Amino acid sequence: MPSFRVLVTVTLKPEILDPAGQATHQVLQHLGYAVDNVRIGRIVTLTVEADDANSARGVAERMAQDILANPIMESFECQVDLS
Amino acid sequence: MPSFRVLVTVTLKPEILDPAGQATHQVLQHLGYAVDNVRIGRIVTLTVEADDANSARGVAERMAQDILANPIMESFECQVDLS
Amino acid sequence: MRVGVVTFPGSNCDCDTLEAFEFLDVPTKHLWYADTDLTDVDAVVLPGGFSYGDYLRSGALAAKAPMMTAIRDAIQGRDLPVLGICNGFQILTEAGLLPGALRANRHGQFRCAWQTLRVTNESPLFLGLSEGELLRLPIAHAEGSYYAPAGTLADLFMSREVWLQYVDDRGDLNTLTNPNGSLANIAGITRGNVAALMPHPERALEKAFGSEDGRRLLMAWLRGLQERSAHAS
Amino acid sequence: MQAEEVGLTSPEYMKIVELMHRKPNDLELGLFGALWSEHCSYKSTKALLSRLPHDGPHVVQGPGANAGVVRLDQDIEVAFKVESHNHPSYVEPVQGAATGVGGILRDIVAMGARPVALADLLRFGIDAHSLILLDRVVKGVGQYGNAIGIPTVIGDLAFSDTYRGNPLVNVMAVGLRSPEMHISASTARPGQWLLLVGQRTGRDGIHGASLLASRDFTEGDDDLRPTVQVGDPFLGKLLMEATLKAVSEGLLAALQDLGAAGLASATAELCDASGVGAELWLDRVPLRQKGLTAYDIMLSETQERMLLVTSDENLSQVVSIFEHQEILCSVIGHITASKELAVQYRDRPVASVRPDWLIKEAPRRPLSEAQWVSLKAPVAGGTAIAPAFDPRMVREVLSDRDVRDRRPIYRRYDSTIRSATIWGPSHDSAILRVRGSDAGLAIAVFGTGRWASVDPYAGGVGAVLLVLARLAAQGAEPLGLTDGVNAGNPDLAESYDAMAALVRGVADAARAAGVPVTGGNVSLHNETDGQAIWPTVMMGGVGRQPHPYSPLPDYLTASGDLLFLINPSELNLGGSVVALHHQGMTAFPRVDLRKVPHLLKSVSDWALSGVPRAMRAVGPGGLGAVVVRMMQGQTLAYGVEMDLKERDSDLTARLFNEVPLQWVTLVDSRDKDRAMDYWGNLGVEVTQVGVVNDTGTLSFKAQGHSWPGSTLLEAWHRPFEEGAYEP
Ligand SMILES: Nc1ncnc2c1ncn2[C@@H]1O[C@H](COP(=O)(O)OP(=O)(O)O)[C@@H](O)[C@H]1O
Ligand SMILES: [Mg+2]
Repeated sequence: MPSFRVLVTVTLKPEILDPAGQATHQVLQHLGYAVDNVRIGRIVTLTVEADDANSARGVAERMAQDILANPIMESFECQVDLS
Repeated sequence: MPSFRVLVTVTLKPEILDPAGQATHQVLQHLGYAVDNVRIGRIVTLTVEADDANSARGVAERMAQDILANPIMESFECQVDLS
Repeated sequence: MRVGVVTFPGSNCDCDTLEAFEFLDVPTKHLWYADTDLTDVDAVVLPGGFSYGDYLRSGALAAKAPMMTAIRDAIQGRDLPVLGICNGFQILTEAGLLPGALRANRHGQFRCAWQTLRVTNESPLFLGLSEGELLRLPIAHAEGSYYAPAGTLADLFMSREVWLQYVDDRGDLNTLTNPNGSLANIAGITRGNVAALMPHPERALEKAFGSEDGRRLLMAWLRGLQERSAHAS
Repeated sequence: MQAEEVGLTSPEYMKIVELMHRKPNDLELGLFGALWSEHCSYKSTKALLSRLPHDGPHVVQGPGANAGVVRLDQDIEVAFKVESHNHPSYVEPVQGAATGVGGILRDIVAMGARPVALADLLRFGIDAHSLILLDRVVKGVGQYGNAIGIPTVIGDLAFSDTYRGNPLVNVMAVGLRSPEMHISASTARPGQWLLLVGQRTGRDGIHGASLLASRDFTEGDDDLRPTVQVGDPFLGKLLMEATLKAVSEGLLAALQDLGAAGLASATAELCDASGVGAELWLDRVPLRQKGLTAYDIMLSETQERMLLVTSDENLSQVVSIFEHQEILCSVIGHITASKELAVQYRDRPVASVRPDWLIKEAPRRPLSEAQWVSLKAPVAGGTAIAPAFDPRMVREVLSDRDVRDRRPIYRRYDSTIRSATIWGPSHDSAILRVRGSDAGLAIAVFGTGRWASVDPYAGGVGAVLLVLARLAAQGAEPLGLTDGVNAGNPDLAESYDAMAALVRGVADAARAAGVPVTGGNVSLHNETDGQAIWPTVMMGGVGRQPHPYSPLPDYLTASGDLLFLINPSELNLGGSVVALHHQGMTAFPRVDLRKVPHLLKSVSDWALSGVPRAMRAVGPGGLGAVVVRMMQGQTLAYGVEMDLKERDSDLTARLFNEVPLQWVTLVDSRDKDRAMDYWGNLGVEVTQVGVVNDTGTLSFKAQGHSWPGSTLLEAWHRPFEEGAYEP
């Protein structure tokens, strides 16, 4: 079975407070960077065996929903490549 | 000045142990997902004001080098879009 | 001899550390992260805690504080002695003032426990702590797993800068008594006049708290300071 | 908007119209909905709770404020309270638990006290999902407590399937203040400024108070779930430091934390307590996102915010303290003499209500004397029948989740920060030194589970007595108690009665012991699909520990010492681990409350007399579990030879009953007569139950059983994922 490289990007929903982003923002500003809207998310990379890219994406999305993201505060995006 | 959306992806270098990735791997395996090489990184998104995309990328890279990633154990990639 | 203790936003062992030195009858000065004035301190302690909530990476945000720039200058300019405890260790590595990095504990959890340590190399920074001596100190951290690339690690050992290692109660190194997955069980290192450790000596000043080895360690550091300043003058 | 949408009934709506002489607008209705909710108004329990004993010689502040306060000595006062965060922790365990810790800490800070200790009291199911929730909750407690730098020094944990859909996450916080730090929410005066400090307001947890806490969870309610509140211990730390600094410099006229129902509840409570009105300018509230309505702003439960009141004269100093820590600090209104809470947004009035309508006029369930009396009625059935003793029971009990070692939990909490913890979570009570005082602080906690399942009254009594027994074992003088009541839907007679009987038990035991209950919390509607949890009370007690630097050991210290059981109980296994395993749920024994003060005093004096070598109160797992736990000390050098006169089922009942007010104490064999005289003179029964030896083994002299300590500890150390040994 071919193996696929899956990349799941998990970000806090926009309305959810992001204390880490906030503190990082504060320090970046102190250092003189003109930045805004700093948010910190997670990126999970893994390889998965599947028949084809489509089913790999299906698995990725199930995993994201199930485990990798917390649906009540986070959203996710999956990207799938042949590895 | 135009504003750019910057995405800095920070990942642990391959030789660095990733306990969170390992724990996630275990949980996924328990649930029957045929996955491997689970690694967890960080993704920092922010907006930055800059003259053009090139200088926005420059700022992003400086921030990443300076603070967003720790070169001893992490590598990073920057992506810049007009916001 | 005056010891400065820095408070970063979110530091939470700063008061314990100040009190520890007061308990040892050492004059202290409370330093604020946003200031840069180090003129009347002879040594600086970076205390434990959660500077900036340990967000992003522990120590990463505090490492950028104006006070850290001043400390870097003073290390380069006048060889300022610095002691980092727990978060202080993390800040020093993030600031590049000590080699290596502190990663998340291998088991992924915060760990609060009593831990036996061995003095691996005698250091002039800690007068009276002799090689092989065992210390019992509390640890309390989530990101205390020391890491350095192979070359750096070898250098640390070669140059006798590996200061403290996690050991079992008999003083033996083994993976079972490694509380966090540190490379080579490293708990503390030194470089030049800078030293740092993950355990908390300021919490072990009196027997009633479980051990007075923290007092021994801090006293050794103070004696080291005195000796070097006597030598210099 | 309809009354039901904010959780109000139609009679309640009619009462509002009557009070206002007009119909409320949507925002006003929302304010009533939140403040008249169970969570804010205690409508079902206020009358009941008022029956708890509140007064005592050490009480500085009883119930009604953000936390109770008792006096440790001339110069130091102790603020303490327990708080629940059950529903939020079920929805999002890490953040739910974390914000629970943050919330109770701000209650302590709102009393002008510096938090010095936390205790977590947890109840979970035993299925795989519950154990995951436990892991996440523990992570959340640690995430906040460790980062803000307050040690978690003690806790309580028990399991039962009853908590599967409604895990309980209660946290107790303890703080210290000097009497000069006295501040409250009741001292605001007209002309003073209202300041909101801390986090920017977002749409966090809106409707949390009115709906989430007032409803029972049913599958498919996802859309009603509020936006998850995220805790920020970093900002929490800065906020705590700045607030305490402002208090210590005498710059604040009044202080109130923002908890359930956010700004609505904080302003209403502050105004009502102070007997003043206020004008609020919501445009000045710093927001985290665009598009928030006045309703959102008033009811948001964004964490890490405090409401300050200060005079014009002190305003700039207060502002500069917060600016120094880079904390947002905004004047959002001023105190008026009008008795009106007038809210403006976008430069026009959007609500006008009287604070006393929101607070004092909240509907309350009455409690008649006859009802109060009936709560003590004995329960029928549920008598425990002791099974014949089987040596395998020892490991069965030690490995029960309610008894086994809690280290996997508490090692994830920083218990030594602040350098004041002399005894931490491996003991039955925590002991802290108190800077500036010769006395230390003893903290003991215990919550019911099995004990209140059949006879809630007996369970409530038992929880109070075990907390006091643990303090007494250290010779600590009890100063006050706090109670977290967790139960089902109060509108269902069965759930209400069970909860009320539990409270009556707490009241009777506390009154009998002469120890006041100075504050607490109630969490109702812990009910899923019509199934209520066992009524559960989480008790916390604080005591004055006269010799903090030399606690009386709770482990074996010398071979040859004699083991005594103080006040051996009747042979009643009711509600115990063994009864549960062998028979099912049975009624916890009722204790004769008349002898409580004498026993507690005698034990406390004994602990201080210098005669005993060690002592420990009997609790879950009974005498058997206590003896094994006393074996483990530093090493396994010592063992115990037990010499019990009971046989067969009586032996089971002797070893494993969990009746409170029993203690195991150790004395040097040369002090045997002194010990017998001491207890004989006091008329308290004691029996010798064993001798300490140096075998590292537990043995039963008459029965010929013996277990190496390592075997016993292996059972006791069983991981939480695994079930108990089955004989
Ligand atoms: N079970 C209880 N026993 C005693 N006092 C209680 C109990 N529950 C609540 N109280 C008291 O009622 C008051 C209001 O409680 P609560 O709304 O939880 O306060 P806060 O919003 O400050 O946390 C407090 O003074 C609290 O101590
Ligand atoms: Mg409050």
